[in-house]
Order: sequence, then structure tokens, then C-alpha cells
Amino acid sequence: MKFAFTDEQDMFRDTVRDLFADLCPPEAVRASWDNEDGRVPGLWDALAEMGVLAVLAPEDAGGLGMDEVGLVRILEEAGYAGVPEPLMEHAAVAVPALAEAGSELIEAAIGGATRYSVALSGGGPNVLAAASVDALVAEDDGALVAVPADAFTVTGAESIDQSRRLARVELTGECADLGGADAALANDRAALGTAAQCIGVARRLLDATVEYVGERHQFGKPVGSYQAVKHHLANVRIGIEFSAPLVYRAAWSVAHPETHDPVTRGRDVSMAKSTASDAVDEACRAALQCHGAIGYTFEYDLQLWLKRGWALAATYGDARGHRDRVADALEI
Amino acid sequence: MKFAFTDEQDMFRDTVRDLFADLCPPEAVRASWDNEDGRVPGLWDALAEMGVLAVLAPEDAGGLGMDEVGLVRILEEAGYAGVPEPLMEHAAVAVPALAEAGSELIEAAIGGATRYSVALSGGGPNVLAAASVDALVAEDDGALVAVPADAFTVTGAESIDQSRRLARVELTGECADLGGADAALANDRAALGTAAQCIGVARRLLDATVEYVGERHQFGKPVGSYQAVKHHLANVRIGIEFSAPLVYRAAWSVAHPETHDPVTRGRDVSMAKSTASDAVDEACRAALQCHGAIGYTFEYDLQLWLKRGWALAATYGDARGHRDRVADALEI
Amino acid sequence: MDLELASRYIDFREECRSWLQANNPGQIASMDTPEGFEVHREWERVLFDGGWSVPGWPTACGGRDCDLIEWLIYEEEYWLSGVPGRVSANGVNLLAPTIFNFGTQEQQDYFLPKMASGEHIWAQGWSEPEAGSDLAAIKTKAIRDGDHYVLNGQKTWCSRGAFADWIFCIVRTDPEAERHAGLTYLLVPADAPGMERRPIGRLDGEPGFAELFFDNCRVSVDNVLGEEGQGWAVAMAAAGSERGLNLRSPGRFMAAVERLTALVRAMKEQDHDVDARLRDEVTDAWIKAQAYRWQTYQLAAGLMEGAEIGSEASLGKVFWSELDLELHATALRLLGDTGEVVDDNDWLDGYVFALSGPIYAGTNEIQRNIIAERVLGLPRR
Amino acid sequence: MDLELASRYIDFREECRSWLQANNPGQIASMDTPEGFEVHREWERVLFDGGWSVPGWPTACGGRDCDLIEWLIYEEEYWLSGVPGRVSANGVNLLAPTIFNFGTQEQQDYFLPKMASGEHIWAQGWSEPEAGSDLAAIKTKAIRDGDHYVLNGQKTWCSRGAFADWIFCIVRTDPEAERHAGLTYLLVPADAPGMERRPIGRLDGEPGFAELFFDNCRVSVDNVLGEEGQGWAVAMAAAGSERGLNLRSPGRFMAAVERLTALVRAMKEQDHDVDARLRDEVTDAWIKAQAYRWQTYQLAAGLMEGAEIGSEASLGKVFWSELDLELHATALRLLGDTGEVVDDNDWLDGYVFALSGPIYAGTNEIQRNIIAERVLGLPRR
Repeated sequence: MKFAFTDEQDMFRDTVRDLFADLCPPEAVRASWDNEDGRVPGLWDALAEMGVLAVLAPEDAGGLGMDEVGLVRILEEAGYAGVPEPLMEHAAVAVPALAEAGSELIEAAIGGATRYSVALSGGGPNVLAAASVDALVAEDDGALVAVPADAFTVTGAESIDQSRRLARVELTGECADLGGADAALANDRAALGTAAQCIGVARRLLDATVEYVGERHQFGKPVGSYQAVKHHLANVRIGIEFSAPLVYRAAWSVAHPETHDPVTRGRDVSMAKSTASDAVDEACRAALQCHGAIGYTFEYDLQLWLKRGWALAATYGDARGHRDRVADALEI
Repeated sequence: MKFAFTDEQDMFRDTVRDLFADLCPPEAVRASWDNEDGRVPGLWDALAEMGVLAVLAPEDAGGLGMDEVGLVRILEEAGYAGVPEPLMEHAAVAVPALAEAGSELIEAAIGGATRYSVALSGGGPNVLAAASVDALVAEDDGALVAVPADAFTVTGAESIDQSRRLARVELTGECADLGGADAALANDRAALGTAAQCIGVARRLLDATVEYVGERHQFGKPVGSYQAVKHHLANVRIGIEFSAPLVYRAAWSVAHPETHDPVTRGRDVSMAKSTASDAVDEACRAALQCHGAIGYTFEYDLQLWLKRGWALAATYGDARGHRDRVADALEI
Repeated sequence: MDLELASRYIDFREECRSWLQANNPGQIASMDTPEGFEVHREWERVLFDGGWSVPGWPTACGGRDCDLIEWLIYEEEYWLSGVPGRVSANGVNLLAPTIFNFGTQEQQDYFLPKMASGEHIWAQGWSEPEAGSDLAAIKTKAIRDGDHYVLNGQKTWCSRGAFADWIFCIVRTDPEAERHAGLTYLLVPADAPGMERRPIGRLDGEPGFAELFFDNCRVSVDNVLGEEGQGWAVAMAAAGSERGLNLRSPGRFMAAVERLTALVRAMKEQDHDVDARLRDEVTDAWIKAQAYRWQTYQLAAGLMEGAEIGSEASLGKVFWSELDLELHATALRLLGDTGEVVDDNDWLDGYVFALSGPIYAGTNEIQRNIIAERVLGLPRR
Repeated sequence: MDLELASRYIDFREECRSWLQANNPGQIASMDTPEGFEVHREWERVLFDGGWSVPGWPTACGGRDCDLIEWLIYEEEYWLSGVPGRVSANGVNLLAPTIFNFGTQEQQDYFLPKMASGEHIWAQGWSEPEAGSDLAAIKTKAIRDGDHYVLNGQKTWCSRGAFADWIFCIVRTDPEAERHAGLTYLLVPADAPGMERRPIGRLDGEPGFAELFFDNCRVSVDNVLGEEGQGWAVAMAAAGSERGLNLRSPGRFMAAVERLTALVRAMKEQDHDVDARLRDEVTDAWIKAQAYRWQTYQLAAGLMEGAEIGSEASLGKVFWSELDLELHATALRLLGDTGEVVDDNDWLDGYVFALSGPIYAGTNEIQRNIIAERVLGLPRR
């Protein structure tokens, strides 16, 4: 029993964090709002090269052979950086599904040549980056299939977070069966990965706000010296402190099917997503309130994370939906 | 349209307030915790003499012929003073039920000779002051009956507020039928009267706390100068500000059956009780927290109102139960 | 207490409702776009021609001399009818009471009718980059030069400022004075030489705000409202209205919760599950809108007898702004995982707008301080 | 990361669980009555004799040298088993870490075994009427007179103080020094001449607190813990434990939420309606107990590698105290309008106890200040 990350996990996380800081600064996120495909130039290839797309692929398939415990911290950093690519969908859901199905498609997936998003029942009617990806892993009648871009059509839907390019998809052509991959597991992975991103977004909002209220003065004092502001931000910190461990714990659960049956896994994932959704919701509310009017402007970067936070808190199940699933597992 | 009390209503309220201040100070409330019958010596007779028991009795029956609008402010003062007698049960429920039934029992009721409590379906299994009253107005199979003390038995139950002497009652003897009095209306009156008491308790908790935090110093400043304390108490003030008008509005609704059908009346009463329960709950929480340890002691009077507040918030329906009734009326 | 409406109020409500139904232009473009601003100006004109632009004003200024009860009824009907919002709100609600109180006869005669008809749309120029909640920190200088002031400085967060015709400002006419002293309330035409404005995108991307830059901008001394140096007192009278009855009447929220309950009914008809949690939240919002309504009628009764609203206005500001936020958040929870989608999602627009409520017109943190210190009497320090 | 329990931990859990089951004395009188206090002392002795009083201490002092993981498991099993609470908690959790850190060999040899066996039950004598959250305002004087201190002053809110054998105090040995300077940590026997104590009724009426009055009370200088004048530093080490792992281990709340879910199941079996709101609250409480558990295991992993808990302890204090309050409030809502009835209502007892959580050991307002200033680095003034 040791609830701590290994040095290797820490180092890999730090490396990816540096990459995001380098290739995906706020200007890049903002640019993805307006450009044609909603992407960050060069980022995907760099991620592929670093092995980030291959974290959950087994070593004998050319992957890193790491597990969800290592991946969630990467996704936390993706949330912190505001990465607009379907990294979670690809690396946390599509790649392991392809691996579990023993599909040869995995090679192009982990190499970055085929960029995936996912269309799962737990994700609601809209699919992230559907118009720009090369393929989908989709849930079709309870089973998973791989769908190349020419086998589905898209109808765009505009998100309040315009770096989230959403669309409804309709499967129209031939799909590759992914027998051996489990749709329930895929949904749990997506919820877990979204929870990890929520934590990252919450941390970013908190850091940005702590910095701002330390500098901004009103009535002759830094805004951050007022007790009301302190307590808002203390609450955000508490929310993060007590949701992140549930994300890590759920990652362990997903990574260890031999000791975690699907009900336990689902319960653990739902604990993570419900608390992470609540944490990022509270972070959004407090960050905006403590910034005041400047936070309410389009030009100031805070809005990039506010909108991401709102979207992710409700995506792949909101806090209440996941608490319902925990309640079912508790048989209450 | 004029949402204001008349000078007469204000004066009567002030007179009763003075009476409570005189005959029912905190020491008298505290004494009622330990004495045999849970009563305040002399108070009931004084109330009878002043006409408080007769507010809702028609003038031709010897009453004051006022209505619920006048009565709720008296009951607010009863909550403020912490009156432990079954004043609400007697004056707000039993007396008008006897009047509506045209019962000759009303004379002894408004004169104070017969002291009533009520046993209604909305009040849960326990009846206030059941062991000490002379009679009950009870709901029996959906109808109201008057029950003399020798026609029911009691089994005591201890409330956390020991001035609330509770008991389960069992009707064992002959009851007087109160045909013409309506059980649903009686339940609404009880909920309304409890809501009014909740407002009074909340005001008392707020006043006591404002006074304390103005005097108590920590770190060289009055505790009440800290923003966190200010905001706790501002929230309590807001809760009272926006629940009291709903209590007055519901009183109008109950008093005007000609323009308010039972569904509208019930909706209005439930709006009052749900917000009043929430207001007093918040007042309890904030009052204790802002007092700190002193508020947590038995010897300090705050506990008298804390416990009354907890009890009344849940009595005759808690906030949620009443919101459910509003939702039903809204057909959502 | 008398909560029955006299028949003249019932008739008034009916007249108001009929007119709004008959003249509703339907959905029009956002007032925070150049086109939408002008379409909204046209709507102001329609209201004015119908006598429904400023019903609470004297008939001489374009109103119908309504009493407070009538005004509250008008607001209820206005918002329930679903007609467009008021691009004139800053002027009508915040500036006009100040002009009535402090304006010269000439100012009243000139400004009020043009405000009522939509010829002048006003923006508020109070905040500065370093003077938000701390309004007394205003630095924009206005130095007397003959019959003009020469303005230098910067204003920000001017709602409607991108397209408005006039801006009502607070400026520092005595640079030696500190804090609340030496301030003056000044009315500045948008075409004043030396003023530039830059639209600022709001959270939703629309230019709902503007920054104003004054570079030796000349404004006539005739445009002072009240006395030179008395700007703080003059402004605070308007701040009272901003946080009080005028800014957000109950009708707005009563209409919003009716839409919310209608949403629940529509979802249930389509067999969507609305569980006890959401039902409870919707009901809570509905009740709070009623609470705000009755508390306002109580205030109105006092005002009609000559009472004034002071710091108590802060109670209402906290209450309605948090109600507005909660009711929209509830709606988004009802919509579930399509809540982030913008298309035809009025609730999301409303949520984003509601988020500004606890911030503007004095943050709710400041309001709670005011409640604690001035209503409850807690020590300031 | 490795979240599987090694077999030795599984065996430890099993051993602990079996022993507690076999030795559970069932419900005993409240520790805040004279009789109950002594019955609880007997339970301490039973624990001690079984080796389960202070499992985290060295075997030489009566413990079994458990590591942190074992201790957390022990706490989980302890609270889940339903055995009585610990009348020794103030000593074992708050004082003992200080004795281990700062005590002389003689003090350790004398006090620790007697604390472990229940021979000495300790109360905390820190707060004073004018020194609650502001602990540095302590005024009780202790003036050196030969090999004794002479104490004059008053302490209050001493939990267990009505019946305890010893009190650990902070006193002012240098009356010239201010605030944090000149304080000394002193161990005072309850029978010291010149000390009187007056029980104070808690909210539930039981004498859970006491006031202590010192009137030329003489205490040996041998009873100083740490150095004279270093009381603040010595005390703060214990305050860290008070707010950290020791005071409220997750096992306590995990057991409480299991009882809560059992209550829901029992109510549903009796066809009581438990609607989505209550079900959601119960689930939320259950999840938060798990969150506290895993956050603690994360802290424990750090501590076992040599890290220390500093201001982060405040995060836990706010979290568990508010969880405790919410979970008991939820239980009372489940019970509905019989919630006010005391008879056989453990949930009401628990609620009243939980209400003290956000107040004692530094109010949650102070804790949030600490989080903001020391964890987040916000400016103090």
C-alpha cells in the first residue's frame, strides 16, 4: 500500500507539462477558437513522438505499456494547459480499445497517423473534433467499432468553448468490429479522463486567480487580502485536495481489473468524476467572482478555462449522474 | 394593494411584545425546561386577558375578530421571546376551528379556561404540551374533533428543546365532533403559525449574535469586524428579509378564502414555511459558529433559541416537504 | 394590509399586456452588435410612441405618471410578454432618477424626452482600471478651462459604451482632493472631441462593454449634473437606484421562473426524467422569485408613504443576482450534457449574463459588507 | 502507486477486528458523566491490556510500534466495530506527540505508560475567556518561585476537564513578553493546591467542558514540557497533530457513512420514501468519507517518506468537520419530524457533537485563512 506516484511517472508528467507549456500556451488555445480545424499546429506530432498517444498501448504493440495511473496525470496537465485536441479521447479510450480488440489499427493510432475521437453513449449526442479526426471509436448497439472518417457524417454544434469543436455523427459506412473491447470500460475511461482534465482546469483557474488577487488592489489593499476572497479560494483548494486522490484511486481501479469488478470500477470512476466536476464548477465560480469584471471579458485568458471547466464538468456525466451511479453501487 | 400592517396591528404587536419581555424573559424560558409542566407562570392568563387567545375568534363569539395577518406578527414575537406555551396551537389552530364549527367550547378557549394543543397529521407523531393541556383539537380520520384531557392518553417523548414537552397521544374516550371545521385548513394554519415563529427565532438569534460579535474581541479586534463573520450574518439577514414577506402574504391568503382556493392557500403557506425553515436553519448555524465555544454551552441562553429553531424548522413540514407541495401546485 | 388589486390596477395590467402582445417585434438581434443596437433603438421608439417607454415618468417627459404599484405591474407584464430587453436601461434606470433629482430645468427638458424616445442611449462611465468596487479611487481628471472641462484619463467596463450616444461619468475636478471629495458628475457626449472608445468583448464575445480614453477631451460645464465637487453624493443617489427597485424589478425573475417551470413541464411531457433534486431547485427558484416580489411590494408600500431605500437595497442586490445565477444553473442542469451547446440555447446566454450579476453594481462581497455594517451595525474595523 | 494491501496488513486488520468484536463492551454511559468517565477509564484499561490502546506507540510505552498504514487500518476497524469512544483522546492524540518530541526521558517514562493504560486521563487547558481562536492572547500567569511556578488566572473550554487527572496547559511565565513570546507548556495535576474547577454544561447539558481557576496554584518546575518560554513552539507541534492525522482519522467518518447508508437501506425496507435529494446527500457524504480516506493515505505515503504536515492540516480540518456536520444533518432530515426527539437518537447526539467541529481546534474561518495565506500564499493584510 503506497499512495504515491513513482519517480518515472513524475518525470514523464513533468516532460509532458513542459511540452504543453512550450507548444500549447494560452495564445495557441485562443488561436484554436478561430482557426479552421480547432487544432494546435505541431502539438499532435510532438505528442506522438513523445509516446503520449501510446501510454496505454502494450509494449508488444509498440506502446509504452503504462497504465491509467500514469495517464491521468498527463490528462490533468492537458486540462491545466487547456489542450484543445481530442487527446483524452484518443489516448485514454481509443488506443486501449484498439489494443484490447487486438486490432492492427493500433499502430497508426499510437504513431499519430490516425487521429481518433470517440462517440460513446456516456458522452451525449455530440462528439469532440468529429469533423477533423481521421476516425472514431464508436459505441454501436452496445459494442465498440472503429469508424474511418469516410464512414460517418457530421452535423456541427457550437460549444460555448469554441476550442471544443462538436458535432453529431451518423455512421453511414463500413465499421471495423472491435470485439474484445468493452463499451462499459470505454465509457468509464472517458469519464475518468474527463475527471483528470477537470482537476487540471481547476488548478489552472486557482493559480491564475491567486496571482491576480495578489496584484490587484482595491481600497488600498490587495484584493487577495480580503477574507471573503481568501475563503472563496480556500474552498477551491479544498475541492481540489479532496477530489484529485479519488481520480488517482479510480485510475488504479481501472488499471486493475483483476481485483476490481465492473461495479467497483464504475463506482470508483463515478466518485472521481462527481467530485472533480464539483471541484471545477466551484473553481469557475470563485475564479470569475474574485477576478471581477476583467474575468468577464473575452480578451482576458481566464475565459478559456472558465468555458472549458463548464463544458468538462457536464461532459461524460455530471456530478449528480455519477453520484447516482455510486448510490446504485451502494444499493441505497 | 398595500403590503403594510395597520397601525392597530403594529400597536397590538408592540403590546404583546412588551408582555413577553415582561413575563417571559430568558430565565422564564429556561425555568420551563425543568419545572413540572413546562409552563411559564402567569403568562397564559395574561395572554387571555389581553385577548391574544381570541385574535381569531369572531367578535360575536367574544373574540377580537382579527385575522391571520394580525396573528402571525404575534407569533413572530412568541418565537422571538421563546414562549414555551402552545400559543400557536391554541390561538392559531384550535380557536378558529372551534369558531368554524360553531362550538360553544370556544368561550372557555378564548377566556383561557380551557388550554388547547392540537394533534394534526401534518405535525408528526408527537403533540406539544399534550400532558399539560386541558383539551386537544385533533385530526381523526380526516375530520377535526375536540378531545378533553380525560379522553386521551399520553406517552412522553423528550425533545432536544426541553421546553417543548412532547407526547404521543391516543384517543380513548368521547370526542366532540367539529363538523364545519376543515382539517386541511387547520394544518395550513399550523404550518403558517410555525413559520411565523421560525422568523421570530431567526431574528432573536441574529440580534443576539450581532450583539455578541460586537463585544467579543480576538486578535485585537471585535470578532464582528471580520469579513467572514459579517458575511455569515449578512446571509442570515437576507434569509429573514425574503422569508418574512412570504409569511405575511400567506397569512393574507389564509384569511381570504373567498379569493384563495385551497390549492393556492396551501401553495402560499408552503412557500412561507419552506423559506422560514431555511431562514431559521441558517440563523442557527451562523449564530453558533459566530459565537464559538460560548454558544456551545448549556448555561448561555443562545442554546434556548438554537434548539427551538432546530425543532420548529422541521415541525409541521420541513423546507423540502413544503417545496414539494409548491411543486405540486405548480404542476411540475 | 390589502393584497387585492384595485380594479384600476387590473385594468392597467390588461392594457399593458394587450399593448405588448400587439406590438411585440419578436426576437431581434443582440443589442451588443452594431445592427442590433439600432434595432433596439427602434424598439425604444415603438415603446415611446405607445406611451410604454417610461411609464413611471411624468406625462410631460413622455411617461404616464404611474405609481409604484403600476410600475411593478408594468415590469411584470413587460418581462412576461417576451418582448426585447431595454437598450436604454442604463439611462432610464440609473441616470434618469439623478436628473430628476439634481438636473437643472434645462437639463431635464433636454435630456429626459430624448432618453425616453431612444434618441439618446446612455452608457455608464464610472469604473476605471484601478477603481472598480473601490469607486472613490477614480483618477480621470477634468480641469476647468473657461466654460469647458478638459478631461484626461480612462474609463472601463462601460456597459453599452461601444455604441451609446452619451456617457454619464464621474470625474475628478479637484486633483488635490482625495477619495470621495473633489469628484463631479459629468454628462459626456460620445462625439466629444478627444474621446476615443474601444469595444471590449464580454464573456460571450459580444462588445457589451467599452473602454473610454480621454485625451484633452473638452466637455461643456453646462453638462455638470448637480454641483461641481458634489459628484459622490449625486452618484450615490443613483447607486441607490442601481441596487434598489429600479435596476432589477421582480418581474424579470418572475418571468424567468415561469419559463423554467414551463421547461420542466415540456421535458416531462417528452418523458424526460426530472428527479426530486431538479424539481426542488426549480421550485426553490420559483419561490424565491415570489419572495423577491412580495418583499418589493413591501418596500413599495413604504416608499409610497415617503420612506427611502438606503443600505437595505444591498439585500435585494445580493438576493436577485444569486437567484438569477441559480435559476439559470438549474436550467443548464436540466438540459444536461447538451448545456454547453450555444445554438438556440437562451438558457446558456442567460447563465453567462447572470454570472455578471454578483460582480457589477458593487460585488456581492461589498454588498454583504454593507449589509453587515450599515444594516446590522457591525463594526467596520 | 500500489493500492493493494500486503498480506501483513490484511492479517493486522483481521487481528484488530477480531479482538474488538470479542472485547466490545457494548453501549456504556457517556464519558461526560462522573460514572461514565470511570467506565470509560475501564475500557481504556481493557484496550491497554489487549495491546490496542496506543498501537502506534513503541512497545516499550505500551504500544505495538504500528506504522501509519496499520494505524489507519486500526482506526477504521475501531470505529466500524462500534466500541465506545476514547476518553483518553486529548492525551493520546494531542499531548503524547508533544511528549515524544519534547519530553525528558523521565517525563516520557512516567507519563506515557500511565496515559496508555488510562491511569492518567488528560484534559487540554489552552483556551481562556479572552484567548480562544487568538491563542497568543493567553494571560494565565506562572511566576517562578524556587522549584515551583505559582499560577494565577483562568482557563476555559477544557474538554474532559471536569473529571480529568491531569491538564496540559499553556501559561505565561514572562508577564513582560507579549503574544507568542514568554509562554510555557506546563503539565498540571488536577489535584494541584490552588486550582479549582467548575464543570460547564455543553450544548447537550453534559459537563463536557470545565473552567479552571488558578489562585496561587503551585506546580513543580519538573512539569515543564520543553523549555521555559518555548511554549508556543511546543504547542504548535501539537496543534499540527490536532488538525492533522491524529485528531480525526478517516475511520471515524467511514464508519459514520456506513451507518448512514444502512439507515437508508433500513428505511427503504420499511417502505419509507427516500427521494433523490436525500439519496444524493447520503451518497455525497459517503464519497467524501472515501475522499478523506484516500487523501489521508496520500499524506501517509508522504509522511512515511519523511515529509511533514504543515499548514495543509487545515485542509483536512475544514473538510472532516463540515463532512461530519453534513452527514449528521442528512441523517436528521432522513428521520424527518421525529428528528428533534432525543430518545435513542444517536444521530441527534452526533449532530450536536458535530456542531462543535467547525469551532474547536481553531475555527474553520481561521483554518480557511491559514489555507489562503500559508498554502496558497495570499497576502496576510
